[in-house]
Amino acid sequence: MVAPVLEIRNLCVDYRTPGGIFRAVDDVSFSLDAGERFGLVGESGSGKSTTILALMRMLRGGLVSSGTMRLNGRDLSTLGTEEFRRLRFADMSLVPQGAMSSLNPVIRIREQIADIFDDHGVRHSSAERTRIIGDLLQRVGLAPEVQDRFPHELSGGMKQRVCIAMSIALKPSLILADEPTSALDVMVQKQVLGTLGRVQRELGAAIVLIGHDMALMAHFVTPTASMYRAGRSEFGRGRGASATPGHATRRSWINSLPSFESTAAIRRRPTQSAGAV
Amino acid sequence: MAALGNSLARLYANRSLFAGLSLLLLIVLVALIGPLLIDPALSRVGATIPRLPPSADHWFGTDGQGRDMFTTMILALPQTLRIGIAAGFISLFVGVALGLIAGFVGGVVDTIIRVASDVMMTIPGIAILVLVASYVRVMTVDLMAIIVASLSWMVAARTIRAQTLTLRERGYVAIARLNGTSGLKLIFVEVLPNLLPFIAASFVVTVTSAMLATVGLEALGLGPQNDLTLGMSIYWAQFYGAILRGLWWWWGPPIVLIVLIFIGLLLTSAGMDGFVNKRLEGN
Amino acid sequence: MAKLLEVRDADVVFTSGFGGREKKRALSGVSIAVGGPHPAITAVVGESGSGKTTLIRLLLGFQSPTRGEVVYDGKPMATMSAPDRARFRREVQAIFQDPFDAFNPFYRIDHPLLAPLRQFGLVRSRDEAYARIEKTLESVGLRPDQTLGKYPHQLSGGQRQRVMIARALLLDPQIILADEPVSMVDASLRSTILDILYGLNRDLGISLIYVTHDLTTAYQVADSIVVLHGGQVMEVGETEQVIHDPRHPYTRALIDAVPSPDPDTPWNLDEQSGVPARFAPDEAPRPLHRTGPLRAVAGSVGDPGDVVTAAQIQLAVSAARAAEKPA
Amino acid sequence: MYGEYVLRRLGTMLLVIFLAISINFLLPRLMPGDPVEAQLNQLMATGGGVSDITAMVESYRARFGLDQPLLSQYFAYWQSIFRLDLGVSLAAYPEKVTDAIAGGLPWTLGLLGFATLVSFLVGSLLGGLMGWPRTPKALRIFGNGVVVLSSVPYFLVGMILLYVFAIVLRWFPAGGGIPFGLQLGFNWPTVSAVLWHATLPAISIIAAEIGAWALGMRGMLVSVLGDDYIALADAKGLKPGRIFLRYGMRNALLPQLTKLALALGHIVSGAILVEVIFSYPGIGFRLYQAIQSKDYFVIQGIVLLLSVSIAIAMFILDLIYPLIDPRITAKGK
Repeated sequence: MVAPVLEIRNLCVDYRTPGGIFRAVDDVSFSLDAGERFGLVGESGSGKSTTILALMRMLRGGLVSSGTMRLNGRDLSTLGTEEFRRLRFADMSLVPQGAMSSLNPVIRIREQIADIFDDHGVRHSSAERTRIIGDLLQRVGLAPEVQDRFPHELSGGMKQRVCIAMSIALKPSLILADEPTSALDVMVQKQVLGTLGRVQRELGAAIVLIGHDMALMAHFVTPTASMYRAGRSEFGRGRGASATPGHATRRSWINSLPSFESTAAIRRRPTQSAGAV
Repeated sequence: MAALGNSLARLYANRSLFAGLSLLLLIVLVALIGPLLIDPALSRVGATIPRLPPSADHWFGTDGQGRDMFTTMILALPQTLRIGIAAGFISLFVGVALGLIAGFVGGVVDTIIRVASDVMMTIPGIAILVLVASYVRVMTVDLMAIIVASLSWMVAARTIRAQTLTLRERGYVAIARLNGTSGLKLIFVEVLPNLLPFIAASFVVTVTSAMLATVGLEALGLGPQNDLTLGMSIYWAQFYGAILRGLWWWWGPPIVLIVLIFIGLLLTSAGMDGFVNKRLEGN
Repeated sequence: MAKLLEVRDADVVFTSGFGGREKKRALSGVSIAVGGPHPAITAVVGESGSGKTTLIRLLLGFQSPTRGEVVYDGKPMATMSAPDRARFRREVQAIFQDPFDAFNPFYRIDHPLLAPLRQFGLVRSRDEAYARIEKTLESVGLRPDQTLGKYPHQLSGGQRQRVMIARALLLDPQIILADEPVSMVDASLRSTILDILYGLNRDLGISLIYVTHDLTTAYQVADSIVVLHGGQVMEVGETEQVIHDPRHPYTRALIDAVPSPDPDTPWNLDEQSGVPARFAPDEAPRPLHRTGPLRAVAGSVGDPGDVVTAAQIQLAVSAARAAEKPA
Repeated sequence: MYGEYVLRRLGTMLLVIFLAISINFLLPRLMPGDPVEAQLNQLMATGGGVSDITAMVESYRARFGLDQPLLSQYFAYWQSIFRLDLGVSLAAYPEKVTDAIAGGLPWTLGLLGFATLVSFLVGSLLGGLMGWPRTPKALRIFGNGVVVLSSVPYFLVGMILLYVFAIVLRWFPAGGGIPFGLQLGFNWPTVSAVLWHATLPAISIIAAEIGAWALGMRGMLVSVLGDDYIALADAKGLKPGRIFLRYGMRNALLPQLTKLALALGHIVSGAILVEVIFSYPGIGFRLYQAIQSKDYFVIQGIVLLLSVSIAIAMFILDLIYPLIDPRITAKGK
């Protein structure tokens, strides 16, 4: 049985704050096979992004206090800095949330994609490189000529597509998408998410999608994968991404969400008698 | 207020700011207390035997004109500080006022102030100061402060204008307008308190550039002729070839004092940048 | 007779660049109304850059239109006398989007609560002021002892948003303009705050303009919906009709872009064409044609009814709803 | 779009030059009691070392045309500017001001240009390294030392260097530009002599200015490293060197260039004083001499030349800026 693409066991991440240790991720475990789509849902500050940062070893100030993370069977904690650097975007890539500000504003799109190849030892002739980058952009619904443009000349949706193109440049086996569409307009959101889904399926990679819009997630995640509901209390210390074993009962929980069909619309309630204040 | 309490704690944490402020405090104390402890007569020309190296009774030796260097330094320090700080306050006041007006009034007024400050920045201050100073027959400490101030207001104006433009768009300013506040009250109650760290930072930068210009002018001999300042003592040392004749104690002490002042100012402004940026990230 | 605040056929054009050559049309030919005899809630829905925030600034008097006018209680804003302007300032209040930007970090949150009471002379003493403040804080679900005396950074986003609502209520306003009041608040709190806003209309008879990019929340609270795109009104009408029977292609695309939380209803995510359909707003604004007693759509769809303004449809909807609700 | 940007920057430059010339014209006339006249009378009274005093007074009268209304004097002044006739030197009559200045120009340009370039580039790189987390601690301490040193004003550094290296150690000449009686020519003796004399002044400018650039750059890089595109570059598994140079420094350099443009006035001021300390034959020293001898036309000429050259230098920097930051021409700065 081939090892799962990603296997996280009892992951805990702590932050040292003036008010003592803050446990951002509290005993999270889940695993993913190739091609699987996994949704990580929760409100802001619920630790869902921290899990991804811990995976990519980009925790600023945080510390993985316990738990193991295995990518394609390899325990990530055993890798040295240089080894881990080579693994980034080759085996595991990231689609950032703030696409608007995630591209280097002073160099062309072409150079930012070429960097990935160069620093992972992938050599091309310049003509070949142009063709490869052109294909990559076309796969995410952008014209090949976009590679000669600067980031400020592209719309929010186009910038996010460039980030998706980057994330599949080295054909990784796992894509981490940290709220890739929350900064975009509603209409563009659907197109970009659709592109991400299509590209991930063509690549056969596993994908972890982080988000707080549960309705959006429900449509993206394949029925088999389960969803973690990351709790966050209003005051005081936030609880980490609590581990919900097996499948959350999606039906009951979804009904509580505002939507056009649900009858829980506030407006429908009979008008109370006046004079509340 | 709690805000002041925790900022003092952060002050201590910001080592360079703490070091800078304590150095400046020490210098100001020396400038205030020093003159009370020495006999000013010793600083008059011919009061002592000239060109004596540092010794027991003349700690800093004597200069070529027979003045006791230690006494001269103690009297010169407050004068130089006075010019620098007076020029600092004048140009800060002008700069903040223009910055606020440009930031809030906007339109043509803003363009005029912005272009004026940019143009004045390009003209080499020392050249204009030289021109003006060479016309003035009798240069006094206060007149020098005004002349120097006329060319160091631009820094404050630019910083405060930039900050006012951003603060003006903040939500709480709009809320204040909804609460019925308007005009000057809006500026002084809502915007000014948040400008304080930037005003403090600009003050340090302005005093530094004013001091630099003052000492520069004095080194060219354009400082106050009959007042004793650190810059002028360097000029007289250089004028009488003290450097070539190796009388290091004539130009050494003023240089050391000036260097200490500037190091204090630099540490404070570097510390303040950290403090100001933190506030930017803070809210 | 509750007062009416109207924007009449307004254009807002921002000029910038060298010699003012670059022109950006934020709003063109927009007529919106709020208040009037039957207090109601109108949702103005639009994506970023649709001109919805500019519309709020017009209604608040923070921005004057390049063409057209803003009228309150029959008096044009531009030529309003000082007392009328003071009364306008008190009766038309607003709530903003960013809870972290709406409070001056230098002061405790008591400052923006005391200021309106003092500025409009609504209280004679400090105790009377605090009494009113505490009552209003409670009405928005906040406990005064856990809120007053604190600095903004000591309160959560949700708390701050409710303090902002309380501030508006202190002036007994007739109209509240809410600019994306829940978009930066956690989902769990969103419905609580929407509940409060709806309560203001239902219980206190306050009329609201609720500006949002999120159609589902608009559906939750609004009586009528105005769809704004590129500074022009695409469609306006009673909420149920607009949501379940959208006429304008842009409205249809907006509704289609919202995923129904029930995964079984199809959302055809995977058949997405690469490039999204572009709805470039045409240069000259297309007039609104009435397609039903409580509906109007921009441009001729089928046989165009008579030309009408969004304001007229809004008022028609609020009148119709008033007829339904028991007096 | 680039055309419009160039036009606007050209306009600013011309405005600065216009204002500099106007200030230069107005300043002497605003002064209470025209010191030029006082100076001349004093010279006439003592029949000072100038041979034909009356001729000079006439040239002075014609020069200013005192009786004419201010406006026509202003136009006369502008005409003389275009004819590059900045008047006549009082101290070294009949030498024209332009000749007096021309002599010093190459020296100052060489010294100033070289010192500013070196201190800007080395200072910025040092500052960047001080802000980069992976830099070894020793370099950071060295950097902080340089920054503290830079707080000392130019000419004081000059004085100290002069005393230590010229007087005590005698490694360098105590002043001047070239040894007396040396044939100027493009041969090694001249060049080596020039370099030898220019070393101490250059070092004092660099020592005083390098810290300011380092401090500025460190602050900029630290703030740039907080941006999202650095996080993504890190996530992309790029080599640290590339992140530092192409993502960090490239973006942090932009505000430094703006600061360079704004600091030109201050740098020139410092250079003038250094020339005075080392009696280096540039226009700074020439200005100092003009002050000593109250040679007003030469003073005005030099001040005007400095302002105009700085305005031109700023214009050149403005042209370079959009090549580094493509966003500039997009929305027009």
